[in-house]
Amino acid sequence: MSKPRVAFFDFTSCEGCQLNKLNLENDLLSLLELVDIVEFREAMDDKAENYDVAFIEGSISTPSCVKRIYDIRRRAGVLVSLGSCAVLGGVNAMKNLHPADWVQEAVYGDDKYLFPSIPVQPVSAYVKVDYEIRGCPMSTPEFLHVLKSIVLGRKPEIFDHAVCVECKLHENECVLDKGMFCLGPVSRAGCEAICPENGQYCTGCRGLISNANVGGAIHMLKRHGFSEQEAKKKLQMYSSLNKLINEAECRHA
Amino acid sequence: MRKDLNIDVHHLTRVEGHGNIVVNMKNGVLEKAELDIVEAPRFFEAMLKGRNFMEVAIITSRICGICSLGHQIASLKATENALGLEVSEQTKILRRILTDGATFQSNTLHALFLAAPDFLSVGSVFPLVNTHKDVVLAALRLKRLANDIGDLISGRAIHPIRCVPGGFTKLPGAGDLRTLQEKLKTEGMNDLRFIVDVIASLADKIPSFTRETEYISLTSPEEYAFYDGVICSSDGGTYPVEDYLKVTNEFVVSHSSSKHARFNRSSYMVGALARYNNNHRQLHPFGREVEQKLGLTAPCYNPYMNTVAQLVEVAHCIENSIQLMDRLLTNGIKFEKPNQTPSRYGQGIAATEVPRGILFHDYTYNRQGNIVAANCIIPTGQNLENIDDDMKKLVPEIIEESKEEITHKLEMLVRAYDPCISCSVHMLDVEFIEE
Amino acid sequence: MENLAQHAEDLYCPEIATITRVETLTASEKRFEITMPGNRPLNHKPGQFVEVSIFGFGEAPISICSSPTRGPSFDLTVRATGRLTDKMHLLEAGSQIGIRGPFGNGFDPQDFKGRDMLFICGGIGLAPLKSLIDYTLDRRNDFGRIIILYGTKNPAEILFPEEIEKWQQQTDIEFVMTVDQADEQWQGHVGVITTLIPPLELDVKNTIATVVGPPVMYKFVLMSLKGKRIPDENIYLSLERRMKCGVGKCGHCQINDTYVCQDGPVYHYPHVKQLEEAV
Amino acid sequence: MNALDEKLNRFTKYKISEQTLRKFIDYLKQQAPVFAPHHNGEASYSYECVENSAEVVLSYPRTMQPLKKYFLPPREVLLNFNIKDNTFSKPEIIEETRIFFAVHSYEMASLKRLDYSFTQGHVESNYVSRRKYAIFVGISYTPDESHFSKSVGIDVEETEGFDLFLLPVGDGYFLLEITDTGKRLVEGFPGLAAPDTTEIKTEPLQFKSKIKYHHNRLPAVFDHVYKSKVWDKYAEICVGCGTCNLLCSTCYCFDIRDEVDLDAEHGTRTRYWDGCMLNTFAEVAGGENFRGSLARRTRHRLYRKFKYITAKSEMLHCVGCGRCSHFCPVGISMTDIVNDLITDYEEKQNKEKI
Repeated sequence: MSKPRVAFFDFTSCEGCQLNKLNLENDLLSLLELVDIVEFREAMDDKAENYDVAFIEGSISTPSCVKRIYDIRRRAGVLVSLGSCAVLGGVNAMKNLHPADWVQEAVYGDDKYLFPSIPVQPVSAYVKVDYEIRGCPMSTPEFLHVLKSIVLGRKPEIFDHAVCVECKLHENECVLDKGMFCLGPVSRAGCEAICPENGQYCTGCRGLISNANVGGAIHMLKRHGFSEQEAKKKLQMYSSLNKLINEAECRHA
Repeated sequence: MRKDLNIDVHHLTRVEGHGNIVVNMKNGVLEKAELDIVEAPRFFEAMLKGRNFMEVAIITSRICGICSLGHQIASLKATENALGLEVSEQTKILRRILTDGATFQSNTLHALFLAAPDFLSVGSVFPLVNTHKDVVLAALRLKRLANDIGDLISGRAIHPIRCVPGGFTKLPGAGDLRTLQEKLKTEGMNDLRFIVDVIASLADKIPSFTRETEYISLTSPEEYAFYDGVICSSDGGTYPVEDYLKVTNEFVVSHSSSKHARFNRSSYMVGALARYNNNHRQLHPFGREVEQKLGLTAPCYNPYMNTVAQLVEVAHCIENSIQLMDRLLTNGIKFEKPNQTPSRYGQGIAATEVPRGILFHDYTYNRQGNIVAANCIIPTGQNLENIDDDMKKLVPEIIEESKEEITHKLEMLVRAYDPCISCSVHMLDVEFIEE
Repeated sequence: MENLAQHAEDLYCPEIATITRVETLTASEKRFEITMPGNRPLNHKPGQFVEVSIFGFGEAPISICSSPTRGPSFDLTVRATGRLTDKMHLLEAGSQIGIRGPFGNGFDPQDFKGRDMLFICGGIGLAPLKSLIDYTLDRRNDFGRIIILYGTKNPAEILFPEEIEKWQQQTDIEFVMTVDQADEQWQGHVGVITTLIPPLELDVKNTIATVVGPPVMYKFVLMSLKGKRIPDENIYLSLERRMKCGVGKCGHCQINDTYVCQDGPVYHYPHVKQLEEAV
Repeated sequence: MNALDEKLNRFTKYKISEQTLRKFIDYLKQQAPVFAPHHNGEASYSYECVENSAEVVLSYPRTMQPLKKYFLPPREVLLNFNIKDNTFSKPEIIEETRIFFAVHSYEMASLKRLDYSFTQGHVESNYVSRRKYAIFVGISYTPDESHFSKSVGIDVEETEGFDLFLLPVGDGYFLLEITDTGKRLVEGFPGLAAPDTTEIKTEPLQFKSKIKYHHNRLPAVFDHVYKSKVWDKYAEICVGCGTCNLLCSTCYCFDIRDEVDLDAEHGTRTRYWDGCMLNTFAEVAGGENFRGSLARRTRHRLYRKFKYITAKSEMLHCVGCGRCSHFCPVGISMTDIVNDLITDYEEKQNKEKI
């Protein structure tokens, strides 16, 4: 089997996911044995015509982003969206919660027309996405898992259970019990519960588990002393495009 | 003599974020020489609106993956100032070590992985794996070691987890800290010495261009300032951090989705070279050693030398973090509950030196502890006007060279600033109308 | 614990067997002939399954589709639908593959001696039933009538065309086929499988009905059989669940109080009739 | 004297101060690795290998993960394999003596349930190898609001399964010899005085029964509540996080996954704890999910505890440790569900009478 040609592209994002790849110091050489990196703007000059695998970081937020993502999809065999911005819209998408004009004006004042911006969308809103790697930033073990799976020609396992599962496997003290906020019970795992593991609360950077009981989650947070408004706001940090959250109502006092 | 020149580098590589270099000369008149920032604006103000002080650093860290730690530290300091949250000596030491680690990491990444390929005439670090394997391996070890500092103290080098208002949610174990310190002393210092020797042998690849400009950084009587200090200008004078707006004077230009800045002159420079020019007397011995080996002398007006100044800082930061770890280990690491009970509400301003230069965060909180106003001025934004000015001086000086050579030198110039473009478009400068 | 320890098994270690023949059946199904190490027989019962594994691709339970009366190798019919089965479709004869089993509760053909056999197979459900069909054909004199009803979505999905042609020619087998959607060449019956049941003339007391097909099929077939007045105790089903371990530990295949990998996949209908999660 | 006291008084026992008890832990450490409860965070406990006997917590409500983590690890490599040459090896499980110290009675009872689950039908060598030489030192405890083991028939002072047992008395403990193994352990320890002959009198009714019915009646209740509306009531607030499954001391479901190294040649087949409350647990090929709703999943979980395996093993598979309730982020209590079911059952019975 010849080495797959792999490319990385960045859209609207902090580029932390890309940096995470450059932080694979111990595995970088093995990785280069496994694949040919043919395009990676943050780290190299080369450009390629086509790629077996394209990894996309960032969300789509300008007209030029839209053109570029269509173009990449055309050239790519497998397309993988990488990180919360690409998969969910991520923190960028909180912009959509406010009137577009207000946002533009708030930053650029009278010069707002110089920099066109459209509502933030995940990559999948425009093109077919084969696999998704969530997280803010993406976790490198999961990235390697997906890459290895693609090299082997198998579907990667993508988890659809709550962060609580991994948190309990690590036997971390429950942050809710410590009086902190937490979205772990309804947020998707795959991160090895890294935030609770470090004493911090889960911010839900991987979005919600499918079939999530959002009303139940709000009820849960109220039980732990947080207001419904606060619960919703925190649920929206990464998942502001999730209709379940925006339409959720907690039916329990 | 060349009369016309058109250069358009679309999406400059090996920098963080999207920028284009556009140069336009017609009939011997330089019409345009500028760095266009085409990165999509991200509107962090929309994200911060109404957010609680406990969340603010989590969000602002997402401004930039490269400088996420710097943003967190600046953000936490601003929040603590606004809410009157005192932090312990231990927290300050830990944050200083993190700042050293972040500078070590980011400067290493830039100097050895993004800029160094220029000195060896290759397009990326990847071909060097075959031609200069030992150097690449040493560079990788160094970068890993730098990330180990972030991983150990903040839980994760990118978008740190443990740093919260008032302190840390979890502390490193003394054993782990000792192991890391030992590694810095041996492997870290050895690898850096080895690499510095290699870089020294390539010194002639650095273009000899100079343009004196204004250099702005933090300064402190106690140390080579990163974590704390007052604003210092090479044109003279120091200013309290609270007066940052008088220094930065931001303005919008049409070719950049990031705002530009200027102070005493048409532009100023921030970052490793600015810090070095202002604070070089406070370098630790290991920093001095590298400074001498690489032939850097203050004041230095060659922006290409920013990369060299970064390596000097790597040495300084390694030594500084070793010393700070000593202090921690001598005092003993004690668990402290983060102080998160505000004693007041209002405005808080903070500045921190991050790898690319001085960073300002400025928040105002209401009595619920929610953000009502936020401003954030990023180093790359402050450098943009200076880059344009450099290009305007450089292009006529090298106009007789081939177009490829000119393009290459311009790319190297921009890269030398280690611009962090996605950062630069995430400015915050807004007052929210309270609902 | 000490005396139990004597019976402890390394339950999760496969045997490395060899694929000795690969036959493409449809666009998504292939038949694999598997030979165990030393060419030993698998010693399975019709209706049992094995856990097939390919290192790096995991394991999956797959029904054995050949009769123990033929062998020593055995056949697996595999639809490419997942991580393991997709990979398996890329393997050629001579490739190695991990096998654990046989597992589960199969059919006991002895119990059906002298009875009329009615096989109702939907789609890939023909594969597990084929092990019993072949068994009854190899012991033809032990059984009464053999009636096979076979339905697929469309003619392109018909499995085992060679066998089917033989069955159609054999006078001692009543074989009827239907497709949900015909194509231009199709001249046979069109309609869902349940449409084949009402016209049958059966000695209902003496008929054993065995049903295997996709989950949606069971409810309707069982209703039709009831309409035919076939007693519940004459009906057998084979259920499909995600059996990860195959040995009654992992819990994935549990339906109410029964483990499909232990008590099934072949069930006597009265056993599962009351189980809401079964069909 | 009640039956329990009578039983306890038959064992040889020693009076031991807390200080000597910690020396006893040090002594045990010389014989074999000792595992005992430790602080893990602000108000959380976990079993850990004892490094310093002073850090062992003797009085604790419950650890987060149950003792099962030592017999069925949260993640366990089943096989190491090589993709290229199709070979594999099973990691060796060292069959060694391990001493589990300061274990509560419900925990011991849960192991009895796990013993059943891993040895009925096929006997699993991985489990048996870890379990075979385990030694247990029990300790009694003061129940908190989530404990309900008494309601499922397990006394705080239940000694079954233990080799030694500790009963707090005054400022120290009674150390009871339960088995010959326990006796042998005590014999070598120089810190003990002669056996103590004081009569043990346990305080009766340390905690009220929290389930309305005697545990013997519970399977019968479950015969009638399959279609109860109680399931929907709890499904509305349950968020399906799976905590109750993962921390349950008798749950043992698992998932198996293959993971490959970066060389694309070596890899491992690993099993992980899994749980029937998780959305994808009962999914089959083609995406059909036989327990797609939280109500059905909650019902399945409780039926597994009170009916399905119970019918075969003749033991309730809930031991009343209270982990599912205590750690539930939503605050769903197992006893509340069971009591609601009993109410439902009673209403149904009454209707039938009328």
